[in-house]
Amino acid sequence: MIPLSHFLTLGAILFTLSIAGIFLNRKNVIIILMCIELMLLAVNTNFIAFSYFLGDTAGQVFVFFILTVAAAEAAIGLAILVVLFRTRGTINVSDLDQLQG
Amino acid sequence: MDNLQLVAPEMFLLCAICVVLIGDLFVTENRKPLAYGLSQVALLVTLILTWWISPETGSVTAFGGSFIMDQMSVICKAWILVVSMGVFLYSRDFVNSHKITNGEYYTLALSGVLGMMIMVSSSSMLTLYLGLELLALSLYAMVALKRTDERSAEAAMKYFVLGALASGALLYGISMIYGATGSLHFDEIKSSLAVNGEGSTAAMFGLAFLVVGIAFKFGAAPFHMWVPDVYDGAPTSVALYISAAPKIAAFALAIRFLVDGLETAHNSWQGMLIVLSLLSIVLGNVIALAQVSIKRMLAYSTISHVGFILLGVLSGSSEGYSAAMFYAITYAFTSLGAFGVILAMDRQGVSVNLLTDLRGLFRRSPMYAFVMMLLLVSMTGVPPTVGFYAKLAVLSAAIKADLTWLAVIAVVFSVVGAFYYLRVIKYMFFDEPVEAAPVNAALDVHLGLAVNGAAILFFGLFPGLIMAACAAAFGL
Amino acid sequence: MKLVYILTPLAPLFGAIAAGFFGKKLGRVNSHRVTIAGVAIAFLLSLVALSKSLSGDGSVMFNETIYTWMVSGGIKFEVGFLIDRLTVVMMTVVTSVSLMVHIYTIGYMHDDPGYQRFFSYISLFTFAMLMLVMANNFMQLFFGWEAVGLVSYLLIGFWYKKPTAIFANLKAFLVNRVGDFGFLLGIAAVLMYTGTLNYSEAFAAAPSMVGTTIELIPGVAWSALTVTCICLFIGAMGKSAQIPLHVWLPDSMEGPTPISALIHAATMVTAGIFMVARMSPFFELSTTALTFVIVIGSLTALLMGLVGIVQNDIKRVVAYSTLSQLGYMTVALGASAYGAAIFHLMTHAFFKALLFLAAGSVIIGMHHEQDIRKMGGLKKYMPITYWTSLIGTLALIGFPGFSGFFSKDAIIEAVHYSEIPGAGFAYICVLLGVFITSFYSFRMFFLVFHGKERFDDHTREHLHESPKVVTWPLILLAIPSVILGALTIGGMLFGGFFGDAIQVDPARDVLAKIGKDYHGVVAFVLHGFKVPAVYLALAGAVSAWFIYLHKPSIADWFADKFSFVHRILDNKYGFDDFNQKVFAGGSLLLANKLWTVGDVKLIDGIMVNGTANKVGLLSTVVRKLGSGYLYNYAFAMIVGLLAMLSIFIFTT
Amino acid sequence: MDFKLLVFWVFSLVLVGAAVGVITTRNPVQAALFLVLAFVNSAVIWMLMEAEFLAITLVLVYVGAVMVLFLFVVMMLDINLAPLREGFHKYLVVGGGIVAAIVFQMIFLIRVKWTGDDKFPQPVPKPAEYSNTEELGMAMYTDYLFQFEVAAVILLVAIVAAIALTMRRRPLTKYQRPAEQVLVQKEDRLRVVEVNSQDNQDIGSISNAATKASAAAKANAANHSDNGDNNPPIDGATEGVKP
Amino acid sequence: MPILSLIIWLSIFGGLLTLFVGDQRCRMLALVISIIAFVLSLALYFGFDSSTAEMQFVEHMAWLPSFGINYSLGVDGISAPLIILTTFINIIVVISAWEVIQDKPALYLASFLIMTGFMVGVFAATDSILFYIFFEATLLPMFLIIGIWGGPRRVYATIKFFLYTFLGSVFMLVALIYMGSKADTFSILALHDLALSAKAQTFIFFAFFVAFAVKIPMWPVHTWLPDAHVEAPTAGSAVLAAIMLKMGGYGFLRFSMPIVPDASAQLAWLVILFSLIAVVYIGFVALAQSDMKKLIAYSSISHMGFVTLGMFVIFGIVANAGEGAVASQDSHVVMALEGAMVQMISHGFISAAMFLSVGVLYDRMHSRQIADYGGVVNTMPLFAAFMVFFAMANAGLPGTSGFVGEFMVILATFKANFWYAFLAASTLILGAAYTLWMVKRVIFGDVANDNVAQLTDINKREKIMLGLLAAMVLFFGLWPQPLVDMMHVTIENLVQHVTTSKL
Repeated sequence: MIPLSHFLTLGAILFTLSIAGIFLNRKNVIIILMCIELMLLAVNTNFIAFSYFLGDTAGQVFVFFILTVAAAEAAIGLAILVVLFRTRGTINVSDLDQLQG
Repeated sequence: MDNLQLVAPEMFLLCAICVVLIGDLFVTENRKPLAYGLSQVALLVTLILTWWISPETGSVTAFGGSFIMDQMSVICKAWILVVSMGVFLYSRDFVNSHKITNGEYYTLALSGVLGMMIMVSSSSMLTLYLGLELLALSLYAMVALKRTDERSAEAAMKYFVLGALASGALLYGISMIYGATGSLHFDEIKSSLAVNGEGSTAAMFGLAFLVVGIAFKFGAAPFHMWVPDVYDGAPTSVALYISAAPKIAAFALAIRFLVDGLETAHNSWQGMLIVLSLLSIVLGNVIALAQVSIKRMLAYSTISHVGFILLGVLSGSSEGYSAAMFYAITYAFTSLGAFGVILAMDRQGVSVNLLTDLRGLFRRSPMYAFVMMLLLVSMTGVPPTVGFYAKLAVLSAAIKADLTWLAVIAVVFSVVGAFYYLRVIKYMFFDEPVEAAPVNAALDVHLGLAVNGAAILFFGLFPGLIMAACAAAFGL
Repeated sequence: MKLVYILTPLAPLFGAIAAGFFGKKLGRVNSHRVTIAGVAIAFLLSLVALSKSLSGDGSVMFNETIYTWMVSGGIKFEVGFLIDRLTVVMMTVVTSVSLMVHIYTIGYMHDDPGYQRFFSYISLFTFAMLMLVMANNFMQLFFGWEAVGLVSYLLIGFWYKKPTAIFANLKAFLVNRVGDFGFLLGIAAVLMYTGTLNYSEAFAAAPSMVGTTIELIPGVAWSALTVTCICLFIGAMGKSAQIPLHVWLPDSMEGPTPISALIHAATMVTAGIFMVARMSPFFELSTTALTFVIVIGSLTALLMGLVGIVQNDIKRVVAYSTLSQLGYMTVALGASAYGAAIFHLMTHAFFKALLFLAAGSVIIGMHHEQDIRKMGGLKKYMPITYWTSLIGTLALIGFPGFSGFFSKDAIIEAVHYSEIPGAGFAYICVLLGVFITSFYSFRMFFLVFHGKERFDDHTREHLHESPKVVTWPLILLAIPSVILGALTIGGMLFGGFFGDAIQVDPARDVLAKIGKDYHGVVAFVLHGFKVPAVYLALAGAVSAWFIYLHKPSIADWFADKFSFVHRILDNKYGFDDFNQKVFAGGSLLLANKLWTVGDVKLIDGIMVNGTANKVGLLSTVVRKLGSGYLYNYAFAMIVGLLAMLSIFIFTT
Repeated sequence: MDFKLLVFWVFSLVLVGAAVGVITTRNPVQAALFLVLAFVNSAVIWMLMEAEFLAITLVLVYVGAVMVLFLFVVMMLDINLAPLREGFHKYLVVGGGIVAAIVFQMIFLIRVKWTGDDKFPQPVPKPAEYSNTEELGMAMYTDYLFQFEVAAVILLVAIVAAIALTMRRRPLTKYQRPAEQVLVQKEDRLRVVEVNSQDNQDIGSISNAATKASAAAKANAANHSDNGDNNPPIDGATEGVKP
Repeated sequence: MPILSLIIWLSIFGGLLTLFVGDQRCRMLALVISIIAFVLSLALYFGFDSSTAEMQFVEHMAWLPSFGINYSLGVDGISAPLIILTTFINIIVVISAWEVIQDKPALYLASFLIMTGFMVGVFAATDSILFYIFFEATLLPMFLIIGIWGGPRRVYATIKFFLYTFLGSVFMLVALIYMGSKADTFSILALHDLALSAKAQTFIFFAFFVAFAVKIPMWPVHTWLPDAHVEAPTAGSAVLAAIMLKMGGYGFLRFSMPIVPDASAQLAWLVILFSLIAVVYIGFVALAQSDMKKLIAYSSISHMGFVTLGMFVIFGIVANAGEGAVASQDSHVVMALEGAMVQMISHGFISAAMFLSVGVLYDRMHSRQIADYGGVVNTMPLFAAFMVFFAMANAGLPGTSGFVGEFMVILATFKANFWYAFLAASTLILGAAYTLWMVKRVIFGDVANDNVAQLTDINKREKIMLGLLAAMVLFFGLWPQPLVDMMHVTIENLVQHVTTSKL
């Protein structure tokens, strides 16, 4: 049998990897967006694991909504990315330093 | 009460959003103000509805306990709506003159308001999360709404990435708490934690992530990095929007999670909030000193004020919560006015970016200078403005919680803060203007700012009016 | 009688107010009329008080509170009068001299634009001085004390355009303030140990202070009485110009001559003497304090006389003579011969006023030339001045029979008899002082009135005797200068005249010892020839004649041979230079350093602006945290998250 | 070893590997593909937890829609690949350290501090007729009705935002104006012209007028397309004059 | 009749009204309002019952019930004289601005009127938070006054002024809240009876100390004052010196000493040390000044040193009184406190007068440098008379009010320690030195330059202004009894409080 902590550990590792991705990546904003998706995936895994072990649907429902929101988020994120690319001609993370201090 | 009846304000607002969205498509260019008018009417009606259906006392829940209507939510909603009306009023001319797509601006702004209303009224983590995301997504889009401006796009991108990171953390926390308590509803979480001490470790584990999410929403250090960049990069009208009502929503977010849900874990989150509060007050005030851009200055000032709000929350007493609420409400109002003045000045194609752009405002338009001064003085926390009572209340709560040392540090850095507020007053009053033309805002903006300034003073003389409501919200 | 006492000081005050505030409206003549009337009334009333006092038994005639200034913490601060023999003598001296000076002023200040102002000031001075001498408590004493200082300040600087005058008045005020500083502490001590400011109550409580000690330096116990008395005496040193606080008096000669006569010779400077006499119940209880007094007094008497020899300004010579005479009085006080001190004070007031006014008369005649080297042979031009000056000079040197003789001899005898430590030294000093006094007095007298005429022809043409309004006061003052001593010595010194006003420890009541041998005026004069003083005085006069009239080259020879001594004397022992450099200069230097280093650099520079700058610097550094890079922001958030987790882990 | 556990290990290892791939690869297309791999793997893991509906949704929605969207954008933006910046490795050490610390703390908390496994016994197997989809559907449209609505609003906002941000009217594009087309009257389109057939010159003038009218209409259209929001005069949409 | 409220709100609303009537009519209106306020405050004197230490003219109204903050006013023997002083000085201020201020006179006068209201509030408040509110609120008008109408370095000065005093007062706020939470009330009188541990007392003492020491100001936190004074317009300096500094002294009497008596006793040496440094050190610093206003500013600090000295020296006196002595019956204790109070009132008149005198010169020559003057008496004899008179008062000459307080304090101090008195009495020399030296250089001497030669003597307005002040200086110099009578019982009661240990 798979204990709950396995799933949680998996979620934790995924989560950490995704945040590592966010700040290790210096080149491409789009990969950062992917990392965010990955992070949500980790959270979803957590939820489903709890839902499964608790025998409670609420967790799965939550995941459903997270998926919805994630889709919306991806849409807006990409839209912003497009705007950014149009105005700046780059989506290099290191180039986003006009605003500082 | 009927489920639907309870969410009537939200439903109405949703319908109004659709009306504004669609209506805007079908009106001709010279009747664009329609969107503005509709939005204002929508907010007003929502406000009336909110009062209409608010329960006399206690709380009423709906939708299986995931939606709650209590004193706190009513007050917060009312203020969110009032502040948003002000936001629309002040930003109208800016939106028009800066060619920001009109209908979308109001649609998104109203959606944000809807998100905030859902946030303050939620009694389950799911509702809260959805409300939060609704607000956040609207804000991301609004920041980028001035599409030709690269600063705006950059700010939006930063805001988006960091916001997503924060909401990811928040979600992770929610998942742990859900796992530990088996419920998404705050009241059940609370009772579960009270009964079952064993599960609390996981809940606390989740708490750390939760606090990250809350702190980000507030803009508390070290999760504050987005604040100055977004204030700076976003169109001023959007910065105004972000700086005002969402603070109230963030407060509600904190209260819902930390108090409604995890009050038994007060000892655990108090330590975290102390760190946040301290860092916010120190960093906010210190960095604001070095700012030359007025929006960035206000951003850092906001961060420091968030520290004070957290100071009230972390006291862990009803007094503290009501104090924090008072602080959040009045701060939203103050910030509204401050940006309002900047927006009013912005109109003649002269953008107001630097602090020095305010030079000689007193000689140009004394009324604006005075209003701005009152607002800044209120932010400084000098009586007889309302800002003083806000500080008094949170300090009082902190001291009662035996955190006198924290209060002392807070006030010392508020003195540091006084410097940069004074510097603005200095520019306005003691320096000669570069151009002599008076600020020429529309009559209603003029009036609104006057009322805004007067209210700062009025509530400075009679703070009891709001304070009593805030106290009542927490059963005091 | 209460009304009389109240009116006595108020009459001059009224005059002062009238002339001061309404002088323009009143005009010159009316101004001097009203002030002179005020002083005349005061004089007459003083005489009334004097006569009543003389007819009494010498006990206190009046000791009442006129009005309560303030009551604080049960301590009464009042204005009240204590009228006894000591007071009436002082009142009479003050008002009479003042009256003379008022009259004299009409002539002396005739053309001065500040005519009314001047009258107002001197009337005000009379008021202040009367308040001082009539006081029955320390508060009022201090009030009068400071008030005469103020008027002195105003009068020395009367010619405010003259840089030397406004320098002198500031100096006078400040040096006086140094004295007042001690005086105030003395009063504070009295209040602390006796709990009252009223004379009679304080005096009554004085004996209980014996044995009380105060530790000024931890571990060293001082007698409270000694400290009190020395503090009080420091006040007297300031007012009565004792070494080292004498420096203001010569400079004060920058004021108009009537002022020099009234304030800086006859009355104000004697306030210190009066005060110590008044405080005799305290001083008598502290031998240390008396020793201090006598040493200071004898030093003043000798050293200041010596300086008088080398002065060439006519008024300065008189001024140094005054200093020297004040030294005599102080010596008398130190020897517990308070009566003698007051007696000398009285006689001195008249003959010194006379000398000053005579000097003023000369100055008028010489058209404000004050250098005696540029005079000579004035005898034939100004006979009245000449004769009155001679009387004054003889009185000053203590020529037998003149008033000065009696008082000075009494002091010398008193010192001779005194057994208090320092009396021996004092005796030598006062004896030497007699010779010196005589020497410089006649030096001046001869240089001014005899010998060659050293002035130019223009001066000679206008040289004539002064108007009546000047000469009459001279004559009027000359009379008491001659006879006053003889008339009053018996009564004042040996008849228990002062009654309770002056309390002397019987063990050292030197006057009583002299009194045993006193057998009338004539006997006293004859007795005078048995002691060295008279011969010393004559010797001084003869040497002055020899050196300055007979063989003037000797003076130059002396100046050459003893140039070192001459220079010391010329520099007045360097007191002025020392004060100017060390106190004035040092203070300014210290002030500048405290300001530029302490305030500007340390407090403002480092503490205040330094902190502000540090915060600003911190700000510019910390703001770099907002690098603008997304990954840095995210990184900060992660660190924050780590912190939150750590807090959680380490607190549970 | 339990089969399920084996499946878990295999898929989760691939999942972690894919995740590492996402964050380390320089090529966004590769990253997207790694992400797809991760999604698919986690769908399997979700299956292990009997969340069939969500697993399917994940594949359909994410892999099918969202990731395609990502790829679209990647392609559209035509981003050139740049080498990793200098100092990346230095940063990696610090960043890696922090990340390691967090992972360590999280796992420590989950596995050591919070021994919640006994608190969560293995769930009882569901009956055969159990439908995960049905149960979710039931919950969704009853208990979570309100949240469902909110989610709808979120999607609306996303749509509005995405359009508002990205849609741009190119200056030379011509648009139809349905409202105006509908509102067109006969008089707008048709002009009856008196024609004098005998006069050649008249004919010439008519044809002249017709060409002028059509030229004007074209100019109008061009003008209007400059600024699509302009409200053109009604007759601007005429198609010309019929002779 | 709620006289206190009337004075406060009449001034504040009067100020607002002044702002709105415009620059033409504002002067007359301001004058009328200030006179009415003064007349009202006279009622405090005539209706005052000096036989009781109770608060009088009490007003009480719940204001912020959730915090236990009340709008409660009242006066006793300590505050009533200060209120009257405030309203009096306000009249002088209005007169002084009459034709001098041409730039936005309405705002100028309004600021002063509003500030007067606040300052009266400070002295009248019997609720500590209300006190704090008024205390802080006064900063703002002053900030504007210095900033808008001030001299060339006004920005530096006014920000320094604001931050300095703000920094001081925030600590007090924390202390007040702390005590409020302990006592469940913010009533000052209730705080007097609040039991506090030694440690808490020490902390509270320092919190208060910082606030009031900055305000008074004491060495070494005094440097804002010279800057503020120099840059402020004449009336601003006058009010600053005459009233605002008194808030610090009042605070010590009202808060520090009775609320934390044990800590005060324990740390009295510190305050005394600072006070003596103020007297001596600042006296010297004043000597070095070349700017008249700066000189007077330093002189103010030095004089205020007497106030704090008089207050805290009582602990030394009590210690010296020995076992079994009843402090409240010790004449020196009472005298020291009364001396401090009298010194405050008197300094109010004298410093205002000095600043206004300098202002009179400044209005004519636009210079405050001593070196630019000389021989003013030749062209302005009447003014010179006033100036010399005020200078003498500043130097503490008997017969002027300046003497009374210093005299009392020095007399009382002697009982605590000879050297305290010794150093304190040195002001006799230093005070005279810097004041009269300035007078010598400015007033006396021959006409220094053409500018001085063209000076015109003071006009009727200035005569009235200086004359009023001179009259007050003289009055309290010749008859301080009414003043002392008014405060006597209150002071005795205070002594009782201060000398009763709370431990």
